[in-house]
Amino acid sequence: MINTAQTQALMLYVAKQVVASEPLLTEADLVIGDGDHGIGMERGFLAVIEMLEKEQLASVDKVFIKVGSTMMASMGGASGAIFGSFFRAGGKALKGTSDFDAKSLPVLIEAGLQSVMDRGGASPGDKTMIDAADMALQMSKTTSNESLESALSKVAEAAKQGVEATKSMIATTGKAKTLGERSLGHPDPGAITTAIIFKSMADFVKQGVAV
Amino acid sequence: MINTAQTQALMLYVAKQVVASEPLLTEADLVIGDGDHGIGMERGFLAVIEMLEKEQLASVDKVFIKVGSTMMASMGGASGAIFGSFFRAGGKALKGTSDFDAKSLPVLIEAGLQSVMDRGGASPGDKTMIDAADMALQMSKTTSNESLESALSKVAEAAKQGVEATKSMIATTGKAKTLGERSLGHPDPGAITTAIIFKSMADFVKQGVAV
Amino acid sequence: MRIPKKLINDPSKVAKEQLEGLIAANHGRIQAIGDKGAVCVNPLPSPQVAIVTGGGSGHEPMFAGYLGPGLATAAACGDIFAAPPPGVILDAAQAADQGKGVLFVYGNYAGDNMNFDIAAELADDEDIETQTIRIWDDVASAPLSKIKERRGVAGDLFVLKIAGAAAAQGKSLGQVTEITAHARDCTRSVGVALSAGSIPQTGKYNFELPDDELEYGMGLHGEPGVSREKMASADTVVEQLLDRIIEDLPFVAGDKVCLLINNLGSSTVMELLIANRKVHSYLESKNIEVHDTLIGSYCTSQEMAGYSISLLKLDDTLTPLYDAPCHSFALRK
Amino acid sequence: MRIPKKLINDPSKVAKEQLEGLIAANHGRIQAIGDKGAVCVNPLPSPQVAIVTGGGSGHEPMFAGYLGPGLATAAACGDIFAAPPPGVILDAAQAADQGKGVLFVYGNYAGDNMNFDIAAELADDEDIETQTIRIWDDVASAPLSKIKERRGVAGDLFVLKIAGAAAAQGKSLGQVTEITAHARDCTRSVGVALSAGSIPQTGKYNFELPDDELEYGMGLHGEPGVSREKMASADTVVEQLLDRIIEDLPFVAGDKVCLLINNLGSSTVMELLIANRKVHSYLESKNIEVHDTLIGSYCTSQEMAGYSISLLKLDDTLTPLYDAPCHSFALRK
Ligand SMILES: Nc1ncnc2c1ncn2[C@@H]1O[C@H](COP(=O)(O)OP(=O)(O)O)[C@@H](O)[C@H]1O
Ligand SMILES: Nc1ncnc2c1ncn2[C@@H]1O[C@H](COP(=O)(O)OP(=O)(O)O)[C@@H](O)[C@H]1O
Ligand SMILES: [Mg+2]
Ligand SMILES: [Mg+2]
Ligand SMILES: [Mg+2]
Ligand SMILES: [Mg+2]
Repeated sequence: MINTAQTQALMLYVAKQVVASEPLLTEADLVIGDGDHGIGMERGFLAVIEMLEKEQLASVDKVFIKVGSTMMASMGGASGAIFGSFFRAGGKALKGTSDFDAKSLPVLIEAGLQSVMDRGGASPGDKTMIDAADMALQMSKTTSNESLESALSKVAEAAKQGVEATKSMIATTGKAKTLGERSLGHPDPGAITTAIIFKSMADFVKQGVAV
Repeated sequence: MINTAQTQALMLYVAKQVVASEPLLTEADLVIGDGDHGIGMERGFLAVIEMLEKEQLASVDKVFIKVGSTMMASMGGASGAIFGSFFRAGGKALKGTSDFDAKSLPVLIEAGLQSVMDRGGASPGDKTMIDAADMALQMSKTTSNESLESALSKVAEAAKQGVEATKSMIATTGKAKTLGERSLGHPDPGAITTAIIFKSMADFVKQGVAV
Repeated sequence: MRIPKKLINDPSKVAKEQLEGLIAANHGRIQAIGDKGAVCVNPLPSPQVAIVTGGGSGHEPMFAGYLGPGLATAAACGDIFAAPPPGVILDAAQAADQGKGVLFVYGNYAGDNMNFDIAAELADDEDIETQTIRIWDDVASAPLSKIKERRGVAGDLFVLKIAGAAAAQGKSLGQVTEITAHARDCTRSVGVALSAGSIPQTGKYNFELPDDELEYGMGLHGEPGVSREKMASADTVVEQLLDRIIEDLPFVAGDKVCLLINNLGSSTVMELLIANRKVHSYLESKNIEVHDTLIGSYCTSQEMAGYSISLLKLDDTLTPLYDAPCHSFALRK
Repeated sequence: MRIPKKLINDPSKVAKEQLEGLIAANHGRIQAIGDKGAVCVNPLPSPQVAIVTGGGSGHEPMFAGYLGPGLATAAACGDIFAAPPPGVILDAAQAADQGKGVLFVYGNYAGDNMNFDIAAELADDEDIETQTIRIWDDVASAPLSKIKERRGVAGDLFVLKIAGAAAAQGKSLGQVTEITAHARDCTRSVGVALSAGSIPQTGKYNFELPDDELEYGMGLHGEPGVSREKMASADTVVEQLLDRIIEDLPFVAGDKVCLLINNLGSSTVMELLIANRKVHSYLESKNIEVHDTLIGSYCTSQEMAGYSISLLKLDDTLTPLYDAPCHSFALRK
């Protein structure tokens, strides 16, 4: 369990990790998209870093909402709308929360995911970030009684499996759509980002920066 | 000494040799010009071949005049005007000639060269075809009492030396002009063509196709 | 391996700087709204429905190059190949709205759709009425049965031209929307690429094509097309492209069309003209009349080599709208 | 090593086929005169001095793209990078002449000069009066003291625009010649290249530039420029180009100019716009007013990457002529 300030620190750490992953995400989007996913995530999370370093947010939900709206305002692209919606909607579902724990996880992810599906019309199996987020969601539901550290490490692992799963999917949405069968074998860039987000959360908590 | 029909055959042979030299002339113009000299000469002499294979010209002067006007009408570029003028004016100076011999040579070249200099305003030393033609002219004056075969082989050699001489000149006209000192070391494309023309004449006569 | 070579300043600022350059080129006829990529004509025309377009940058002169009388009213420009964020779209809509409503006209991409939809919700909060027309002219990007999954490419220009002309005539939002949808439904495009474009920030080509191959149906962001084939003659390639377009609508004998041969980036004007020669003879052989011909860089994909061909089928509604005058940086009639 | 990649048919027919494509794009407003490269507006305008231009092909849309009311009357198009033969120029002059005389306006190259001069002699035989204005706007190609040795590049467009407008006003051949000479004397250009163009028939690049170098002052046919330097930022490059132009005329505080940023071939529109941003701020800092801005592929060198900047200094004579309407494939006002 972490408090609001720690949650804010957690998201700052996540943001920095995603920014550091820009080259890897760019590579992935060059293969099956238009090559800008890494740059978009970098742009969005740089704005998030600036925001988080300046403001002091009042509650856990506000942290996630503000992360989401900052991304939505700064990123553009499919991922700006997708990840922005994810964090905004996920945050709203945690309304009034001042402690972030394993129980918060499925609430955050479920609401975020629903919002992504409502916004973009895609479902699990369409080779998007949804596939990573959905695996993370399923896992988070079974780990909601564990410690945050344990839950996050399992959720991160599940998200990573979601990335793996996208390799054997044929894209039906986004810029990879027209690849058809040629998208087979390649992971979805947005799914990779999703896995990095959960992995960074897990690492942050595990490194005991705050537990 | 060759007659009109043989002169026509000679120019047909010359035309084919220049056409075959296109790659070499292109290379030379790529180095210090805009790369089109070979193509232009090919275009011009292909038109000459077509003309010479169709028509039967009445006198030696008409052969050269018609070669010149065909080149002038079909080639364009600096070399269309230059080589067109050269043969037209050279031919006109041989008015009424029905035998082409070593005496005709300086007459042809001198009038041709004068016309080129009048038209383009360049002089010997400016790194153009003039340098090859001028060396050829000087030699032709000293060989005008020899056999056509002997005269042409010396004139061809002189033209080749003219090409060599252009290597140590700095271009002051045409597309190579702006190269300045960078044109040093490279031969002038039009001079190469001029040398090929005289070399082909010499070969034609030597091979005894007609002497 | 060759690396992209461009004259730019900070790679992360190219979208912003090109927009500043475009604004300067308009000599006061368009102005920035905020500093995030929204731009609007200046002054606004006499009250009419606002045509708001936009999308990722990197396709210059699309989209902001088409602002002006008889064309679009405002544009929202994202980063290179990235749809603009909702706030930027809202900026554009608010600047352009004259109380007659706003028509969003843009290419059909997941990113654009989502961001414009969010913007429409934000606009609704501000009591701005909006309608949306997504353009899906690229026949290579999905079968006809899934036309709503197709991408928007250079045909955007035809649709914007009609939308802008209809709005300038003072028609209502409903009418402009209907006419614009009709123009969209009468537009088909397809492209061929010889080599890739690159995003300045990545400094990498978006794909690699062997020296002796080309790709039919390549998307505007380097999305793969329908087939890679050996290089062929211009006439052969044009024929293949037109075959695809013609059968799709279909365009038939007696039709009258507007033609756009669009440079995807670094093809020579010579190649575009050689293509045009074949397009005209092909269409003539099908008894299809070409009413107007546009050739040039109208909707690019950075330095991608290749071109797309777009046809707009005219009818009594569309012809006078197409012929109506317009004035913008990249299109004047 | 990379090899040039183009969509063409027979490499030896590109000049002919591009011209056919251009004629088709003009929808009857220009017509071929013979089949060797001459082309003339159709119908001729009310009797006026004929403006006849031309030069080598491969620079599309220069020259034949600028035929129409208020611009050139006819053009003679040679093979790629080769001046047209005299007979073709004569064809163009004969088609365009309305008994008011013909003004030849073209770029100052040995090949063009000689072929146009021969054509002038042939025209004289046909009792067609001609005058000649050679354009030498490229400041990089010779020092100011030898201005008549400079090459003509994209600034040709400004000179043609003024010539065409003066002719359309019904001025005499003498007057049109004088005004055109004045426009030429008020025009300066310079370019920068990042990579080479190629002639289809050779299938080779005209020069090679290392990945990290650019060349200032590169000519329209790949003639070498004044210096090869390391790649630099767009702003630095634009500043260097403008420094050269400005000091040459010179352009000074209080001047009013027209600006052309011309794509030499395969630069992105984005790069041209980024250059424009800097050009405007530079000129503003010198207190030079930009009256109009043209940006795009106006005078190309096949797929050469890079651009040239041209300035035309306006005065009371030139401003109304520049602002006069014109209609052609590649320039409309
Ligand atoms: N409809 C959608 N639903 C969920 N995620 C999507 C959708 N469309 C795209 N994405 C995600 O967005 C990622 C691409 O993001 P980005 O490169 O920023 O977008 P763009 O396609 O606009 O370039 C994809 O890898 C995918 O995970
Ligand atoms: N003023 C001139 N006088 C004589 N020869 C010239 C002149 N200008 C150019 N040339 C010749 O023309 C040759 C170039 O021909 P070509 O490549 O066809 O012309 P262009 O420069 O028009 O491309 C040069 O190598 C030179 O020999
Ligand atoms: Mg992407
Ligand atoms: Mg040459
Ligand atoms: Mg994108
Ligand atoms: Mg040439």
